[in-house]
Amino acid sequence: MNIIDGMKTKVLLFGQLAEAAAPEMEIFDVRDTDQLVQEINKRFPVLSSMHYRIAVNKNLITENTTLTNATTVALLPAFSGG
Amino acid sequence: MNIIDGMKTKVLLFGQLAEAAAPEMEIFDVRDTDQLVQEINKRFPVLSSMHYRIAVNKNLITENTTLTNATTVALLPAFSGG
Amino acid sequence: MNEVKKYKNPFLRGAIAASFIAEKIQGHQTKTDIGAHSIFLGQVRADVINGKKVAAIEYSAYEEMAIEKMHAIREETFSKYALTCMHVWHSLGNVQAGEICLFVFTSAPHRKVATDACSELVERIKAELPVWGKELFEDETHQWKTNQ
Amino acid sequence: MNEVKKYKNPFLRGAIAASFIAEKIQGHQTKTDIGAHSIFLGQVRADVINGKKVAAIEYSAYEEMAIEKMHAIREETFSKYALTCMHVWHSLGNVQAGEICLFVFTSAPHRKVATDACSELVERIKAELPVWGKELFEDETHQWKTNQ
Repeated sequence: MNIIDGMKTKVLLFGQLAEAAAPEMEIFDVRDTDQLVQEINKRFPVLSSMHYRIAVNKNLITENTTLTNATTVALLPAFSGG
Repeated sequence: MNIIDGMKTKVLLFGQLAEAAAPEMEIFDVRDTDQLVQEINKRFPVLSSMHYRIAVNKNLITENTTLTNATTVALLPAFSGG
Repeated sequence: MNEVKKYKNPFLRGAIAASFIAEKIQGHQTKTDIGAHSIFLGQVRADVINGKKVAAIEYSAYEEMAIEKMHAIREETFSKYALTCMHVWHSLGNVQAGEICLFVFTSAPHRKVATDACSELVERIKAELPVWGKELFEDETHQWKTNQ
Repeated sequence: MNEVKKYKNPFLRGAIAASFIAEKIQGHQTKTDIGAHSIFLGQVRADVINGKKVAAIEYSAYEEMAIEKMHAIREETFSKYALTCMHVWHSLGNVQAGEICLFVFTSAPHRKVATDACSELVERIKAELPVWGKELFEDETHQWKTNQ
């Protein structure tokens, strides 16, 4: 799917990111994770200085990743369970 | 103490040794553990083919050890706790 | 999302009670091929940080991802170790200092398999599960926990 | 002999109940410097040997020597590892297949100390304590257990 017009990405934030910004948000019309991060940083500048990993549909990614419609992206600060 | 006449050594046996011979016995007038083992083997020949370690007053010994009066010697088959 | 349903959910609300642990141990006494159980329990420490004492940790998780990840860890651990049983429970929400927040339980015919698998599971859970701890101080301030 | 009295006695008659384990875990929740508990449980296996199934193990010990030895192991383990607590219980007498015969419990601020100490204790208990297990088969014959 390459529908860009009206494409919606659900973003989940956790831990200190959720606290600093919001626990979730919807971002429209971004093509990939780099664009998504730019958009999020515009809305919540505080996030631009915070460290996190990104999961796309629950899989951790390590490089810029193309987004399709109805993708869920999660911003994950360092895990501290146990 | 080097009283040999009337000297008594208490011997404790455990596990399969106790089962094959007796759980305890008293041996008189033996000077060291080698003599003690000879004496025990005379009484219970079955023990001469069995493997065990010896503790003198609860300390494992690895070579022939002189016995004094009122010593407790224990014959210990391989440990199998836990 | 429905696929998640078939995976075991390791999360419990609040602290893990000693009676819950006893119940799980008891439940394994019918499995008479087990010779060794290894149990790890994580307990919330009342650490003092800059003069402020931790009263509790509030745990949150990306539950859907964590459940899938825990499933993968479970499968990999069963492939690697000849375990009879493996169970993991992790608290969500508030756990007071002194209470138990993690319970990892492995069982095998022989001890080395059970203990090695248990240790590896604890390391992987702490490193790989998307779970976060918020350390709540007695003065109602907080900081985000970091794992060593 | 009176000196033995001051040492902890690790022996219990019969099987170790899950409720006893829960009680000991519960008892450590006031110690808020503990972050990790490691527990090892030995359970009697219903091994089949030459077609005969183990129904129970009957444990005996040279108790006085074992208590002294356990005291020495305890002291050495506390010297080597920064443990908060260490407890060991071993059954004497009959323990049925599926029941628990050994309970080793270590606690520390951090996990590696607790788990390393627990594993080492289990190895030392099996190798160094004068304890013997008699495997009782269902047909009322028996054989003496050997440790691996």
